[in-house]
Amino acid sequence: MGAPKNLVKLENIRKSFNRNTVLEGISLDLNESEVISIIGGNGSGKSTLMKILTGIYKADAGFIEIKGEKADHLNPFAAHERGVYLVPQEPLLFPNMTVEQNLTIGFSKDKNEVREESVKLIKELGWNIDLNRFAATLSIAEQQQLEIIKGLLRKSKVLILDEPTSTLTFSETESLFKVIEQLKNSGVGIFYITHRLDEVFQISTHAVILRDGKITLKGRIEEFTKEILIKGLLPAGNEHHYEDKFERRRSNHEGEEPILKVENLVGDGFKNISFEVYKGEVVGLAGLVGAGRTEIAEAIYGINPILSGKVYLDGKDITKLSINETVDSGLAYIPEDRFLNGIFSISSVRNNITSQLIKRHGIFTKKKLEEQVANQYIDRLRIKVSSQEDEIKSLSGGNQQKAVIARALSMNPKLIIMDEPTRGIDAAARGDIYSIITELKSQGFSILLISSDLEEIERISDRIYAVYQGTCNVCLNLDEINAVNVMKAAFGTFEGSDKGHG
Amino acid sequence: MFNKIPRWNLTLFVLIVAEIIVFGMMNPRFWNVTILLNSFNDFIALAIIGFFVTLVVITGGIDISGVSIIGLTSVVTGLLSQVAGINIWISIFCAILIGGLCGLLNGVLIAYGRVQAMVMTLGGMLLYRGIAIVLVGLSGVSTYEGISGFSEGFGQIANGEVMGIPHAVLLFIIMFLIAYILLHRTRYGRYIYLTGINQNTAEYSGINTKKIIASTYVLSGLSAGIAGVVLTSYLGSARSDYGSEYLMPILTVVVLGGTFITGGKGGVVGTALASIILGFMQVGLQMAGVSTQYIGLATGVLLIVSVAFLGINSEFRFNMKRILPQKQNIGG
Amino acid sequence: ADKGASVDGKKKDDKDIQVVFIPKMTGNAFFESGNNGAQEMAKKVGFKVKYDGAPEGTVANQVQIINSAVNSGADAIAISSVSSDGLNQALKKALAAGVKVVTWDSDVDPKYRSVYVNQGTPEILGKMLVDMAAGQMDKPDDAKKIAWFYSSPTVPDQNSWVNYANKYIKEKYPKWEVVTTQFGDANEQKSLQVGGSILDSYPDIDAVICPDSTALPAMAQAAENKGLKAGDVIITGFASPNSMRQFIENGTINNHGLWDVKDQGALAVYVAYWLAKGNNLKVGDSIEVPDMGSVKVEPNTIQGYDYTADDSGIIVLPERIVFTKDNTKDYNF
Amino acid sequence: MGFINTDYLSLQNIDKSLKSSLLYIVLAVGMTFVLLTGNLDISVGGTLGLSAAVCGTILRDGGNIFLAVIAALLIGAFIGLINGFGVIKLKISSFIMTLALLSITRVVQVLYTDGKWVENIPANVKELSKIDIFGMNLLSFFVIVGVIFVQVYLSKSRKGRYYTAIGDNVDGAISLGIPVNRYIAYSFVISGISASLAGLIFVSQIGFVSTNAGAGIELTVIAACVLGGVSLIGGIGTVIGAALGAIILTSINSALVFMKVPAFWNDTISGSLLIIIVVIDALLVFHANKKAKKVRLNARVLQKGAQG
Ligand SMILES: Nc1ncnc2c1ncn2[C@@H]1O[C@H](COP(=O)(O)OP(=O)(O)OP(=O)(O)O)[C@@H](O)[C@H]1O
Ligand SMILES: Nc1ncnc2c1ncn2[C@@H]1O[C@H](COP(=O)(O)OP(=O)(O)OP(=O)(O)O)[C@@H](O)[C@H]1O
Ligand SMILES: [Mg+2]
Ligand SMILES: [Mg+2]
Repeated sequence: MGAPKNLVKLENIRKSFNRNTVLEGISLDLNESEVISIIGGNGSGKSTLMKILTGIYKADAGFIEIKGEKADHLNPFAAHERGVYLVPQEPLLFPNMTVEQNLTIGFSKDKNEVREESVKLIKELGWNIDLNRFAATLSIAEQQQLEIIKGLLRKSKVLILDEPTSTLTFSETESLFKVIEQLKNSGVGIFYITHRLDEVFQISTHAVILRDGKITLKGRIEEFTKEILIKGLLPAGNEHHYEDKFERRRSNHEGEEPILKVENLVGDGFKNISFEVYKGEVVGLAGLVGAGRTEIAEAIYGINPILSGKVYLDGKDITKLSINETVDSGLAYIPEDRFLNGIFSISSVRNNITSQLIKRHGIFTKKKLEEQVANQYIDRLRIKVSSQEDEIKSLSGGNQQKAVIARALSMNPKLIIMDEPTRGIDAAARGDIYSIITELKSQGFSILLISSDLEEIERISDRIYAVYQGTCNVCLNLDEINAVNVMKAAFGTFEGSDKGHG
Repeated sequence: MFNKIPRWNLTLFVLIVAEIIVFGMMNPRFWNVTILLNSFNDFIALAIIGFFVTLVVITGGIDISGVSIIGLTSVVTGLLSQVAGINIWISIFCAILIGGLCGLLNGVLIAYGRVQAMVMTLGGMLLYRGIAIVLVGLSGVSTYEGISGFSEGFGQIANGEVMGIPHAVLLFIIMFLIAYILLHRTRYGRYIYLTGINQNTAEYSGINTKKIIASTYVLSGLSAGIAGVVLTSYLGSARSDYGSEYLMPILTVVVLGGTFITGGKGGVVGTALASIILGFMQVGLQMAGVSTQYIGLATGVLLIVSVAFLGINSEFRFNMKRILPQKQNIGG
Repeated sequence: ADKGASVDGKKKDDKDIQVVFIPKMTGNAFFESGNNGAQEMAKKVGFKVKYDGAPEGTVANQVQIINSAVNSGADAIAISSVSSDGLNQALKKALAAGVKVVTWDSDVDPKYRSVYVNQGTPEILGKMLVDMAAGQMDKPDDAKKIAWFYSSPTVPDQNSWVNYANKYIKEKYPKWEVVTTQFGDANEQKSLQVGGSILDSYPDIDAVICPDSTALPAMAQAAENKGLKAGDVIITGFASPNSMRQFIENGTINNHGLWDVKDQGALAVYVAYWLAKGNNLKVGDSIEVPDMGSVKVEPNTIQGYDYTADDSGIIVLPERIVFTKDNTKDYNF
Repeated sequence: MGFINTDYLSLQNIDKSLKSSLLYIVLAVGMTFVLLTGNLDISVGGTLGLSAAVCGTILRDGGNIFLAVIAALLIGAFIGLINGFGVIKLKISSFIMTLALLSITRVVQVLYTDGKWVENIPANVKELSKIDIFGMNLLSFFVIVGVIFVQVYLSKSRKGRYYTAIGDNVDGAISLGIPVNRYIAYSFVISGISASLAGLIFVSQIGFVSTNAGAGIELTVIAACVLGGVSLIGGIGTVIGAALGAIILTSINSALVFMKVPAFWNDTISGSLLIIIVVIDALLVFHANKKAKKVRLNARVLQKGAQG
C-alpha cells in the first residue's frame, strides 16, 4: 500500500468568538483511508473546528494544509474545489427548492448526471426520498438524509460528517456505515463527529477527544475502550452513571385511572391510536422516523386537528382543546425541533423559562417572582448560565433543552410529552436529562417519551408503544422490552414476545 | 446605574444632548426652552403612531397605513361634529374607534389571513385615504376646503398649556407611558416580544399569537386615530390629507429607536428618543438656516452612521438567520 | 429682543431683514419660478430671502416651517398656503411674535395676513380656463365634451377655479358636458397614464383642461404619444411656459395660461420686506415696487371675503398671460 | 376588470397597459433580485429620480445620448453599490440602509438640479419611446425580451439560482460555497441599474423630470412584486410574476378611468382591490399547503402493510 498519503493537516488552530475562546492550539492530521471520530461535549468546539476546515469560519491563528498544500484564504468554495466537503450538523437546505434542486445547486456538474447518481445512491442506501418534494416538507430526519446524500455525491477526498446519525434510525445508520466503509476503502478520509460512543468503535480508525477547545486524547481506535472515552469526555469527578439510577415500574395498573388516555385517535398522519399513561410512569413511543409520533403528540397537545377519537387527561376530556387549554389542564409538551419550536432564541433564559408561567401572574409581569422561579429551575436542573439574563442562544444545546424542560415543569403539569429530548445533546447533558426524568418520575410526574434512540427508549421506559406507519398496535411491557423487540415493533414485524433474545 | 440602561438608548440620549448643544451654537434661540417644548407639537402625531408601530414591528410586522388613518379620523371628527352636529367629544371617541377598526381590518387579515403586512397595510393606506375622500365627497362638504369651526375647547387639546408646559409635551408623555407600560410591564407586552422572536415557540407555549399580532395593529390604528384628532385640534380644521408626509418618518423613528425591523427586539423608549432627535433636528437645522428640503440628507446620514457605527446591529445577522426557517411554519 | 423691527420701533438694516418665502411644496416648477423672482428681488433690494418648503405640500409641514421661521427670528413670511384655514393657529402665533405675514398664490383667512398677492380671483381664473378652451373651438356654443384633469380633490386653489369654471360653463356654454374629472396626484408617471386613459376612454372628447403644472405637460405628452394634434383634441390649462414650449411648437397644443409667477414671487417678498421694515399699510394705498412700478392694495372684498380691516388687503397681479406660439419665446420661467 | 367591460381586454389595450407599466416592470424585475436574497430596496424611487434628472439634463443641454445613458446607469450602479456596501460590510439592515439612501438621493437630486424641473428634453429622445416594431412598442418589446431573459437566467442558469438560494437559507448558501456577500451586492447593483433604466424610460416617456420624480414608487413596486408571488422574506418568486404584478397594479389606474368611476373613488377601489387580491392569494396558498401536508401525511398511513 505504501505510506498513507496525508489529506489534511491542521496545525495549532485557534479560534475565539468575541472574548469566548472556543479552540486552543488544535493540531490534527487526516490521512487517506482514515476515519477519525471526533467526540466531545456540547460546545467543545467540534463543529467550529470543522467549519474552519471548510472555510466557513476563519481561524484566528494556525494554518491548514490540504493534500500537502497550504490553504490560506479558505472559503467554502475553495474548500470544495480542493475536495473537502462538510455535511453540517443542522440541515442547511433550501426549503423552497425541491430535493433535486437542493442536490444540484452549487454543483458544477451536469444536472442530469447528478440526478442519475443520486437516484443510484439513494437506492444503495435504501433510503426513501422523493426527488420532487419541496425541502420544506421534509421531516428533520429526511433533511439530514438529504444532507448526507449531498455530501456523498460530491465524491470529495475529505468528507466531514457532523453528527449525521442523530436523527437516523438503526437500519438507516447501518446502511450509511456501509457506504462510509466503501468510501474508506477507496481512499477517502473522513472526519466523523458523534455523541454515540458505540458508533465510534464501529466505524473509526482513530478517535480524538475534544474538551473545552483542547484535544485531550487522540490515538488509534484500538487504544480506546468505552470507559476511556467517557473518562476523557467528562470533567473529572463529575461522572454520572445514570444507567443504574432507573427504578422501573412494573406494569400493574389494575383499578388505577390513567393520567392520559387516548382512544381511537384519528388525525392527519395517524389513525386508530389508543394507549394509556399512568401516574409516575415513563411510556415510550418507539418507531421509525416518519412513523407519525410527532403528529400524534401534537394532536394531543392541541396543535394538529383531531378528526375523531378522544383524549382524556386525568379523566377530563381534552380532545380538541386549544393549546392554551390543554396546558391549563396539566399537559406539557417539549417539541422535537428545539430551534424552530422550542426556544425564544434572542430572549433571556429567564424569559424562556417563564414564558408560560406569566399568565398565572396576572396582567402585569412580576419581575421578582420570575427571577425567583428562574433561579429555582436553574439550580434544580443544573442549567449552566452566567446569569438569567443570558440570551438562550448563547447556551449549549443541552442547557437550552433544560431550559425548555424548566418551562414545562414551571406549569406543574400532570403529564409531560418529550419529543426527542436528547437529540444532539452530549453525554453529560444527556445524563442530566435522564436523571431529571428519573427525578420527575419519582415525584409522580408521568412522561410520554418519543425517541428514535433505541438504546434510550429501551433503557428508560416502563412500557413502550410502537408506532408503525401511523398506527399503534403493539405495546411492550417491561419484561418484553429489549432491543430486538423494540426494533421489530418499530418495523411492524413484532408478533408477540420473543424472550429468547436478551 | 448606567449599565441598566440599554446602550442604544444611552446613545440616543447623548445624540439629543449633542443636538441641543450644536444647534444652540448655530442659533442661540434654539436654547429657548419654550421653543424646544413647543416644537413637540410638530412631531407629536408622528411620535404617537411611532410608539405603537413599534409594538407592531416587534411582532415582526409593519404598519404603514397609519398615515391615512390620521386623515380618516380627522375627517370623521369634522363630519360628525361640524356637519352632523354631534357632541365633539363623542365625535372624537367615534373617530378614534374608527381608527381602531381600520387597525382591526389590517390585523385580522395579516394575522388570520396570512397576508404580508407590508402589502396589506399599503392596501389599507390607499383604502382608508380613499374612504376619507369619499366620505367628504358624499357629505357635500367641499373636499378641498377642510372642515373648520371647531370649538375653542377642542383647539385646546393640542394648543393648550398646563403651567407653561404645552399639552403636546404632556400628550407625548402620556402616550409614551401607555405604550411603555403595555410593552414593558404587562404580560401582553411580553407576549408581543415572544411572538416576534419566534411565533412557533410562542404558539407551542399556548400563546394565541394571532390574537396578539392582530391586537398590535388595532393599537396602532387607535394611536393613529388619536394622532388624527390631535393634529385636527392643532391645525384647527379637518382634512383628509393630513398625515401623508409621515410615512417614512414613522418608520425612521422606529428603526432609529433601535427596534429590529425583523421583530423580537426593541422598545418604545428608543422610539421616544428617536422622535425627539428627529423633531429637534428638523427645528435645529431650519433655525440654522437650512432649507427643509435638504433635511432628508441629514436624516439619511444620521440613520446610516448611527446604525452602522454606534452599533445596534450586532444581532442583526443572527436575527436574519432566525427569521428564515420560520417559513417552514406552514401548518401554524 | 430682535423680534422684528416694528416691535422695537427702530428700523433694521436692509441686509438684516429676513423674509422666509414658503411654497406649497418644493420640486414644483411653478414654485421654483416664484422663488427665482423672489431671490432676484432680494438681491436687487438687498434683503435676505430664505426659500423653505418641504417636498410634500401638507398642512403640517407648512405649520412646522412657519413655526421654525418664527423661532429662528425671521422678520416676515410670504407663503402660498396649502389650506385656507389649517395654518390659522400657526399664523396667529407668528403675528403675535411680530412676524409680518404675506400670502401669495394661495390665500389664508384674511384675519391672519396683511396682504395677499393674488394672481386673480377664482372667477378670473376659472373663466380664463374655460375661455382658453372655448377660444379654440369653431362653434363653442355647440354640445362639447370636456374633461378636467388636475392634481387632487383636496388642493384648495385648483378646486376653487374648477368649481367656478363649472358654474361659468353652465351659464355661458350650457350645452357643454363635463364627462370626467381626473386626478394625477402631481405625479408625472400617474398623470401621463391617467392622461392617456382619458383619451382612450373618451375618444370623442373635445377638450381636456388641466389647471395643474404636472397634469398639463403630462396630458400634452399623452396626446403627443397618440399622435393627436391641437386640431384633434384641445388641451389647455395652467403651467409654466418652459414646460409647455415644445408642445406649442410642435402643434400638440395651441395655448395655455399662467400669470407671471416670477413677478408674483418678487412682489410677495417685496411687500413682506416693506412691512418688516416697519412701514404701515393701508387698504387703498399704493406701494412703489422696484422695476414694477406702483401697485395698489385693494380691499379684501374683491376676493369675496367678509372680513375687512385697514391693514388687510389684496394686491392683484395686473395681468395673466395666455401663451401661444407667438409669445411663448418671450418668457423664461 | 376584464369582465366588467369586455372592450377593455382588447389586444390594443394590452399593448397600452404594457406601455404604461414598463417603468414599473423594470423596477419590479430589479426589486425581485433584492427580494429573492431576502433584502429590500426602498431607494429605487430616489435612484430613478436622480438618474432621470442627470440623464435629462445631459440630453437637454445637447449632450450625447450614449453619454446620458451611461451616466444614468453608472449612477444606478453606484447607488446599488453603496446599498450593497452598507448591507454586507456595515451590516445594516437593508430596510434601514435603503431608506436612508432614499432620503439622501432625493436631496442630492434637488442639489443637482437646484430644485428645478428638467424640461424640454429633445423631441428625438421622446420619439424613442414611440417606435413600433411588429405592431408592438419597441421599448415594450425590449422589456419583454429582457424579462424572459432574466427569468431564464434566474431559474435555469447555475449562478442565477444563487439569489433564490441566499434568500431561502443564507447559512446553507454559505456552506455550499456560494459567495453570498457578492451576490447580495450584485442584487443591489442590479436593482440600482434597473431603477436607472426605469429613469431612462421615465425621461423618454414623460419628457420632463421634477425633483419628486418617482416619489412613493418603491411601495407600489414592492406591492407589485408581492402581487406577482415574490416573498418579502426571500427565496420565493419569479420576475415574470413580478412583471405581471406590475401590469395588474398599473392597469387598475387606467381601468378606473375607463370604467368611468368618479375619480374620488379611485383610492378606495384600488386599495380594496389590492387587499382582495392579496388576501385571496394568501388564502389559496395556505390551503394548498395545508392540503399538500394532509395528503402527504395520510399517504403514510394508507400504505399500511406495503412494507414488510
Ligand atoms: N457563530 C458563533 N458565534 C459565537 N459563538 C459561537 C458561534 N458558533 C459557535 N459558538 C460557540 O462556540 C462553542 C463551540 O461550538 P460548536 O458548535 O463548535 O460546539 P460542538 O462541539 O459542535 O457542540 P455540539 O456537540 O453541541 O454540536 C460554543 O460555546 C458555541 O456557543
Ligand atoms: N410541513 C410539512 N408538510 C408536509 N409534510 C410534512 C411536513 N412536516 C413533516 N412532514 C412529514 O411528516 C413526516 C414526519 O412525521 P413525524 O415527524 O410526525 O414523524 P415521527 O414519527 O415523529 O418522526 P421522528 O422520528 O422524526 O420524530 C415526514 O414523512 C414528512 O414528510
Ligand atoms: Mg456541533
Ligand atoms: Mg418526530
